[in-house]
Amino acid sequence: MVSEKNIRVKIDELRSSIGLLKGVEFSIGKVVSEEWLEEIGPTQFPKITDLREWDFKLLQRYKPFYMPFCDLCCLCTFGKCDLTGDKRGACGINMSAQQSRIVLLACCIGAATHTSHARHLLEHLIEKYGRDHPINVGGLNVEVEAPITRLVCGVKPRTLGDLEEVLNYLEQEIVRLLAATHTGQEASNLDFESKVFHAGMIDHVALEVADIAQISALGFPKADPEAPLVDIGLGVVDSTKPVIMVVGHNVPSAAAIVDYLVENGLYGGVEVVGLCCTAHDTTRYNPKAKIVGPISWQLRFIRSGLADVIVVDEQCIRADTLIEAQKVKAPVITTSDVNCGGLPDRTKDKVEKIVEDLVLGGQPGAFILDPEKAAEVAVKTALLIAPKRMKFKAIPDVSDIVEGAKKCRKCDDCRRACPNDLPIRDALAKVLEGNLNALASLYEACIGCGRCESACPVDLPLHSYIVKAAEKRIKEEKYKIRVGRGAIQDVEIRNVGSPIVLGEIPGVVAFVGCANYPNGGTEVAEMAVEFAKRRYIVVASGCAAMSIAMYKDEEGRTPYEAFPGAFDAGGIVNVGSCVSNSHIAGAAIKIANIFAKRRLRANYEEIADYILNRVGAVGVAWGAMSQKAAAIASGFWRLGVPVIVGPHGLKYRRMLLGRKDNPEDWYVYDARTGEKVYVGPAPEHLFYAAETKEEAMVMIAKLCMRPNDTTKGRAIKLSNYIDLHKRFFGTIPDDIHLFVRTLADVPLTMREEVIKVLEEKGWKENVIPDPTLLPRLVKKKVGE
Amino acid sequence: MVSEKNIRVKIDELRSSIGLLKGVEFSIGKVVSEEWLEEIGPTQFPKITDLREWDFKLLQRYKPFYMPFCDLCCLCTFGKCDLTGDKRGACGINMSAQQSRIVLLACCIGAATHTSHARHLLEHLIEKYGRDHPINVGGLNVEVEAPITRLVCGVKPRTLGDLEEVLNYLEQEIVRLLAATHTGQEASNLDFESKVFHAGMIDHVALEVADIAQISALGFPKADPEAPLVDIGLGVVDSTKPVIMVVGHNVPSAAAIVDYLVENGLYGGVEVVGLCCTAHDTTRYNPKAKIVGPISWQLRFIRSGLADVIVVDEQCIRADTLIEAQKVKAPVITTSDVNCGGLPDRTKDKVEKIVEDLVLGGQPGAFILDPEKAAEVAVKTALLIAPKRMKFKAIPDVSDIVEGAKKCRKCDDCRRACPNDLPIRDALAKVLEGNLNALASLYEACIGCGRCESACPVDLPLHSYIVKAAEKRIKEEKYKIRVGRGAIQDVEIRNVGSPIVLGEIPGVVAFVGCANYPNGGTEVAEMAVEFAKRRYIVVASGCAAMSIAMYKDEEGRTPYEAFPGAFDAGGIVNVGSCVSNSHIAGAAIKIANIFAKRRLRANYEEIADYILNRVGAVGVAWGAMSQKAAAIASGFWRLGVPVIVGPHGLKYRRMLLGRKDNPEDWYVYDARTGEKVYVGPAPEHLFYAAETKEEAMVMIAKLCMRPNDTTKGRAIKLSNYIDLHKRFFGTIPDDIHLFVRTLADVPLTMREEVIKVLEEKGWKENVIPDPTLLPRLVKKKVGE
Amino acid sequence: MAAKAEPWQTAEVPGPKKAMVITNPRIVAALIRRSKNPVLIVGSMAPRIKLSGGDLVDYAIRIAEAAGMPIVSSPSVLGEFLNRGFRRVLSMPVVDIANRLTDADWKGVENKGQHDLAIFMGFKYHVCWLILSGLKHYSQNLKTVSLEMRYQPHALWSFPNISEEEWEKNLNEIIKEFKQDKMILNKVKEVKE
Amino acid sequence: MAAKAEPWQTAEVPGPKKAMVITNPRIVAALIRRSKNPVLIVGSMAPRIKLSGGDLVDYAIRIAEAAGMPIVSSPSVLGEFLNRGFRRVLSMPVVDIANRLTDADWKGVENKGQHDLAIFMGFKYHVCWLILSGLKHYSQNLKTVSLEMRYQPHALWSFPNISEEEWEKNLNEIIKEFKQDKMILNKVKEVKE
Ligand code: SF4
Ligand code: SF4
Ligand code: SF4
Ligand code: SF4
Ligand code: SF4
Ligand code: SF4
Ligand code: SF4
Ligand code: SF4
Repeated sequence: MVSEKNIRVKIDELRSSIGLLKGVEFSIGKVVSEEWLEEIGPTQFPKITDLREWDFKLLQRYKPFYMPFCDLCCLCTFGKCDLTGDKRGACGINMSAQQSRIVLLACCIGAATHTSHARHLLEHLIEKYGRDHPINVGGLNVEVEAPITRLVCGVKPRTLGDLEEVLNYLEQEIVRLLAATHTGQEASNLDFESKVFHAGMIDHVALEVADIAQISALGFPKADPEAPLVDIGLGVVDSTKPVIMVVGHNVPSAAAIVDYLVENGLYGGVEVVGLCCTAHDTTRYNPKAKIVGPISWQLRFIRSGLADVIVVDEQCIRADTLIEAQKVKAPVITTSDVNCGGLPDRTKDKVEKIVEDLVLGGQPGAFILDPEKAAEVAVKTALLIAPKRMKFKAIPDVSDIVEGAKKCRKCDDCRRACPNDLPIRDALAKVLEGNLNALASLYEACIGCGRCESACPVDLPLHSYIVKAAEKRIKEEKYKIRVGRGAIQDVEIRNVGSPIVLGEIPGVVAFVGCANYPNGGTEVAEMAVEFAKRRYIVVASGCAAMSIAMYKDEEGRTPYEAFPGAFDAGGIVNVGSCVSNSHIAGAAIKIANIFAKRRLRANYEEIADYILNRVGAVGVAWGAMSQKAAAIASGFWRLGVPVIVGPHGLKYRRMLLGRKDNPEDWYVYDARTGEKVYVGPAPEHLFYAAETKEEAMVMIAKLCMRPNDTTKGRAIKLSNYIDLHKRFFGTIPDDIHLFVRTLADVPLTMREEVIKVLEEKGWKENVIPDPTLLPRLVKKKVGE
Repeated sequence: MVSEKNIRVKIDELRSSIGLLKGVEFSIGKVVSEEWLEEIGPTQFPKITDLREWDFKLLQRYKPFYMPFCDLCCLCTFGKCDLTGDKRGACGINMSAQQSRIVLLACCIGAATHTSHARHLLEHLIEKYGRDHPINVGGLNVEVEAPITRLVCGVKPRTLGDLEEVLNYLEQEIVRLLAATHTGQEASNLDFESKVFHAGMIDHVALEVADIAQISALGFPKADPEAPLVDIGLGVVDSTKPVIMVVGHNVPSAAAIVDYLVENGLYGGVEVVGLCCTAHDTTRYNPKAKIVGPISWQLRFIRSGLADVIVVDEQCIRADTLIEAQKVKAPVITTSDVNCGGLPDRTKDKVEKIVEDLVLGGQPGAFILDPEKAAEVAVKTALLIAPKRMKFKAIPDVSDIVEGAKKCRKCDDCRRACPNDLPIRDALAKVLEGNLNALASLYEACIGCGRCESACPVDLPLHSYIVKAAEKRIKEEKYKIRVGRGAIQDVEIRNVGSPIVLGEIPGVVAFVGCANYPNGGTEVAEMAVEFAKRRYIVVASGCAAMSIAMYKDEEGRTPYEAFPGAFDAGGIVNVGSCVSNSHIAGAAIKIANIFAKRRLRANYEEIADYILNRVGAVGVAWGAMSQKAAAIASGFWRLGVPVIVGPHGLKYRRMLLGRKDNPEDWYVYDARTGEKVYVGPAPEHLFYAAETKEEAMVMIAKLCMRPNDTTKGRAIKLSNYIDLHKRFFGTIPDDIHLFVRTLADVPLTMREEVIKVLEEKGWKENVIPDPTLLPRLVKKKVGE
Repeated sequence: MAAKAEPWQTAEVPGPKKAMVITNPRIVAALIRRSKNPVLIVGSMAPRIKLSGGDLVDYAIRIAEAAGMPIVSSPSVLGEFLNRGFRRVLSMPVVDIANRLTDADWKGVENKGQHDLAIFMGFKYHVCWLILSGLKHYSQNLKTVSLEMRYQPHALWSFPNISEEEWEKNLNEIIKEFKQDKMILNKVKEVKE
Repeated sequence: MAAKAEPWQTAEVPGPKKAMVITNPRIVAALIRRSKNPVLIVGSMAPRIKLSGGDLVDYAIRIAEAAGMPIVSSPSVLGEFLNRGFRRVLSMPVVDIANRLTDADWKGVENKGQHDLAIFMGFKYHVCWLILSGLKHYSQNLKTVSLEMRYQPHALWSFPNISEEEWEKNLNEIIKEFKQDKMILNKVKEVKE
């Protein structure tokens, strides 16, 4: 209840030092919280332990399975400690607690990153647009403008200024959570996991704050299903112009570049291209900007030499940007205090002097904290340096590759360093046979990390070799992406609420997160297209939303061209950058609130219980790699939304797995009677890593089932599950008896084969309850 | 400038929604900041980069030397990445940046721990004593009540409520700093190091907030040089009584236990004994409480069975407390949301029911967030369970040890797991020869971590064997410690300011931090006594302050009995718990402010420059092990105070080392002339790990030298340095020519031998400047 | 041998407890023989790994049949087993089988109780690495064996990093061991009859 | 040998790059011979480690004298060297010498320029471990050799974990190697004269 308390501080000060301003108390209270008529729920500004009971309910069913990424703990100088098996560290900690502690640490880092991003963005926007600038994410179409904030904090922000108190709360909680990771604090792995959920919830609020602030102030598309299509791909850059590349997540400097170009009539003459989420947000700001691609494109794009100036803000920026940029003689401007890059602080220097130093003085870059100044420097530098650089590149010629291949020692160190175990040495051997195809074929699965190069004892620039080999293909990398639309409209929620909850829209599948894909981004696009065709609602954000764009159907259409942008069955909805993930969680919450009329305000448990039991939503983070992704995922878990990751996601070192073979885990209360009813393993897992795309797709279909499905809905979901299972695995699933409650659940077209399974398994009919895990929601107690 | 901004929030809200309250703006501003007349300095509520220039000055001279604790990075699922040598990770990071990032992460955890500790403590105290409760740390004796807060934040807190805004700022900065550790953020190791300094500075403010709040509200000794002496040691516990053991750092539950006992006339009948900082603070609250010892005593004390109930709060609590307590049938009460321990939340249950469950129901423990309730449960449980438990212990008999020794497989796994490489197997072999002495002799160097037991393939309780073997000695562990006095009085500062700055008091040596000692706590006591005898000012806190107590001179006096508690030459000053470390930094700051009349308010650089160049203070964290210790150390670094750690401190993975052989590193400005003047390597290092106590002591003496020393002062410091060097190393140091500026610096009694060295080294006379690293402090520019 | 028994992915350093190196394929046969309830766990890469005598699915079937043990296959490989006429197979995501293997009360793939030996093949390197890590730490009564071509340090037993040829030879030898067993058994039976 | 070349402190796992095992003391002699500017770095534990033929200070002196190289000693051991009449010694905290060894421009202990070989003995295990880690990562032109009794994985060359007897034998053999060198050299000189 931080906010309230902070307000009280002020009041007391007034009272004690001035005396006559007592009445202020009520007025202030009113501003922040009392103009909103909805009754306040039980968990406003929840502290770590306020939702512990809910967390423990989830953890009871979805038990953590730890796969330690290291046998050791090295967090303090008592260590390193060997925690193998049942050993304890010098502080007494065991392996489960340690692994969950590391997960918490990752989620704290993730939540801190989003929160401080929100804080800095908000500070900037308030400075520019004023504290009173209204929150507006969709005009009259979006009345519930901040579902997560309302749910968690119990406040309804009306202006940018209102968001500051929310951030105060988030910061306080993150600091407390981080404290729990200190040596000699939390002892129980389950309590660490509960804190992980808390961090995730905090993270979601931060995402929402950041995105609604920028949507409101910067004129981003406001819940627009028909947001424009923009260019994306390495091939879309017009290399005849000076090119400014913006990388990161925090849009102010990129927006300032666009503004400066527009104001000075330079817009047509300079290309602004983006990487990662800043790219999303730059196109949301101005759809003439172009997107190069997700994080994994950084190295190849810098080395392509196309960028004349590189402006980085924060998050997902390669730490060697400066080194790589120097190879192609492109100056780097750092603009954020979380990534100063060791560059001299030029914030207070004159623009002309900085430009001179960069263009003529050969200085590698500058750190400029002021977005407007950074923008001006970037543009002026780009204009002056472009003719000098002549797109100087660091990509080798084919003859270089051949020479390199001759030097190869066949040590396989490159492959052993490659996260995707790519057979680089073998491909190089083929080069000597005059064949570049093997090398080119690595391009799709190469995430552009550069570890192969670091490992190579003869220092071959192997990633560049791959890029060069795939050059033709790269030039064709021209696609369309729909600009991030932001929130989901209330009316869209109203329209799909019923079919989702009743199961007739088989599910909402959200493709989110980073580009650490095991076999390249195409897999994400293929999954998205498949589920859109099956009339699921497909939503996407961040790098995943970009990867979906980079795919063409037989007719040459990209998914965003082939499918509508509406939040409806068969739509593919790009919500926007990573912070726009909040609209995905927000949509789930709004279904409970707007469609089902559950009270939202500070009513977390009930809403999460609703979503877990009724909203068939699944998150898929196929290439999740960051601590932010970990935090986002845990926000979804607490809200009752399962998350599927790709095989690299195992490195998050723990899954939350249900046991469908333990019937006792799958009982809920029937809210009508208070009885405990078996509802089957729906959803079966809360956090699950799939080995393959096919495995993920079948699991997506399965995890969309929820206890509340109507028979019609369950039949549709089952038929998707069974159909995908048969298609990919060749058989009917052996667990369908767990999902058929009554015979009406059985898909008509599959009746015979399903009944056969049911008979084999000795299936018995079950009731379909009004499901809840919260005894307090039972309307009538058993025996009453 | 967070605070100001937050205040503005309120004002705008008032203005926008009510309209007529415009005048409030001034009144509010006045309350928090304008009643303090001192002119505001350049860095109020500094952001990460505001002191970057100062940091880079320090880092230029004291360059980081990294000793990676692991070749890998495993922070995200791109990894693990091999960063050996010049390899880069998948995110492009290199080893230096990675190591400094981990240091930053540790310092963020440390600062978060102190900040959230301060936050929770403050919330509790405000609830109990009111927001208007005045800050009072020493009455009229302490006018500068919050030197760090004034220096950093530029505010002067008058009441508990005033501290909340300060915490808001700290939380915001920590979240931002933590964000910088995310994959793909900061790229430069030097910028990471600057952020480490920032985290340290933030940490110091948090320490101060926590301690001045509790001193003010709980009636702790107020800067009292004659604070009472209390019992400390395993032998001081009266085992005939029910015993409640309190462990941790956050005193409210321990204080509530004392209150409950007093109010119910039970005080004489129940022993309250403390471990770690809660012990310090409990004795500050009520000097009848007793201290068992530092963190390393936890396992042995629990196993001794003396404690009937264990109440843990937060920080430095063994994660296996519950498991160990169950071995001796003692219930555990957890009282903090950062360490719930997986126990059922009984906060809302009735006291009697909880007690029943603990005493009769055999429940292992309870989580009770309300300190008063926890206190009542603890006392009632202790009274009821003590007769049942009959001090049931988990310490073996000698015959058990003999049996165990027979089972030993001589695999040496115990020794290989022991942080101090103790020869346990050899000692066990001696047991079979009927000799327990070898085992007993391990006691002193054993830090009680229990890793040997975890490692033993035949599960021998080796730590308990050691404790049993040393039983006789342990029973004699009865010492006296002076209760933590809190702040240093302004008048003490006034008295010693001149002799310190001029060098006549050769230095202030602070023994701080944890008990991860290489050869036992006696070394700390010996060092403290030596420097007190040499008329340095010795200060101490936390576990180190306890270790100093556990030592007796020939006459059987403990150091706190033998030396006065005044902040003066030859005093040994226990400031208190870990958060009381703020008074040590505060004293250095107050010397600059009160003695030298340097402006304090938001004037960080000037004060730090003053301390670095003039105040011969050195921190010694001989057993530092925690992330908190890392944060505390970095707070000292930014302030210009060097820190020495023991050999385990190398595991912090980087030192900040000066190069005395590079003369160009040791120039300062002469503030009188603006000329750059060579001043020698004073102080030589900023962060240094010593291999041995002797090495540390010589280095302490050396690091106390500062450029501003008068010739008389330098002569005194040199004579201590030379004397210690000769005593421990057998020779006169070979670098004294670097510290002799004029012949007047040469200690009279050592004239001959020193001159000989000077001649050998081709020494030349130097001037003694008015030293500063800040050009802006130069009164007259060269050539003016 | 020592240098070869390093993690294949350079950075996947496990910690102090590392797999013993299978210097002789007979070790594997012996482990299986001594096991009361072994299971062979086959990953999604199996059909994509082609050796001269068939792909890894073929080898898995041969080993399972020779040693008489059931297979748990990653879901996407199930069809391959069924298509080749192998029926003693249960499909389960690898995280699920691993999770169940840590539960002392689990009834096993054929309802005979918890397994005492789990043999892995056909996974992406890091997937197997992590799954075996989970089992190393959390199923202390389970023996784990990696039959992958690359050293899997978290297993109890693993081949070192070997060549494809060596690998195939080893797999064949394991199968041969059991065939000999069977021949001997049959002979024993013949004699007895 | 492999199993013995594990970190002595179980948890001090280094990472992918680990010291080569000195299987024969001659390797050390060869490294020293090939070095242009070697230095022997002796830690604070040296006087406390007693072998049958003297303590580790004695051995350090013998090795340094035999091989003709200077010693950098931890400050607290300086007196021991001087008392025993060894003068070619510089006292320096181990972090300082390590820090200097990473600076390509450093002039070395005897002003002959940066060293190309640093040999360590007489440290607490974890101290040597960390110092060698710093050097492994940051002085890539420096060869490091540990002569400790326990395997030091961050060195370039190290003994495995060996017994005290074996250790002493190895140290003696290194010394002998150089004595032979000297004898040969003397003979060569004699012949020449
Ligand atoms: S946890 Fe990570 S950094 Fe620590 S030892 Fe293991 S791999 Fe290395
Ligand atoms: S936090 Fe605990 S387990 Fe980790 S290194 Fe420190 S003492 Fe060991
Ligand atoms: S850059 Fe590509 S090929 Fe190289 S290691 Fe990374 S993913 Fe593998
Ligand atoms: S690391 Fe370099 S040398 Fe080794 S196989 Fe790969 S390309 Fe060839
Ligand atoms: S943070 Fe960077 S170095 Fe660390 S694991 Fe991730 S990609 Fe690798
Ligand atoms: S409990 Fe003592 S003897 Fe055992 S490992 Fe820890 S320090 Fe060593
Ligand atoms: S670990 Fe246990 S068995 Fe091994 S030497 Fe130590 S006491 Fe003996
Ligand atoms: S000094 Fe260190 S170990 Fe002791 S209580 Fe404080 S932080 Fe904990």
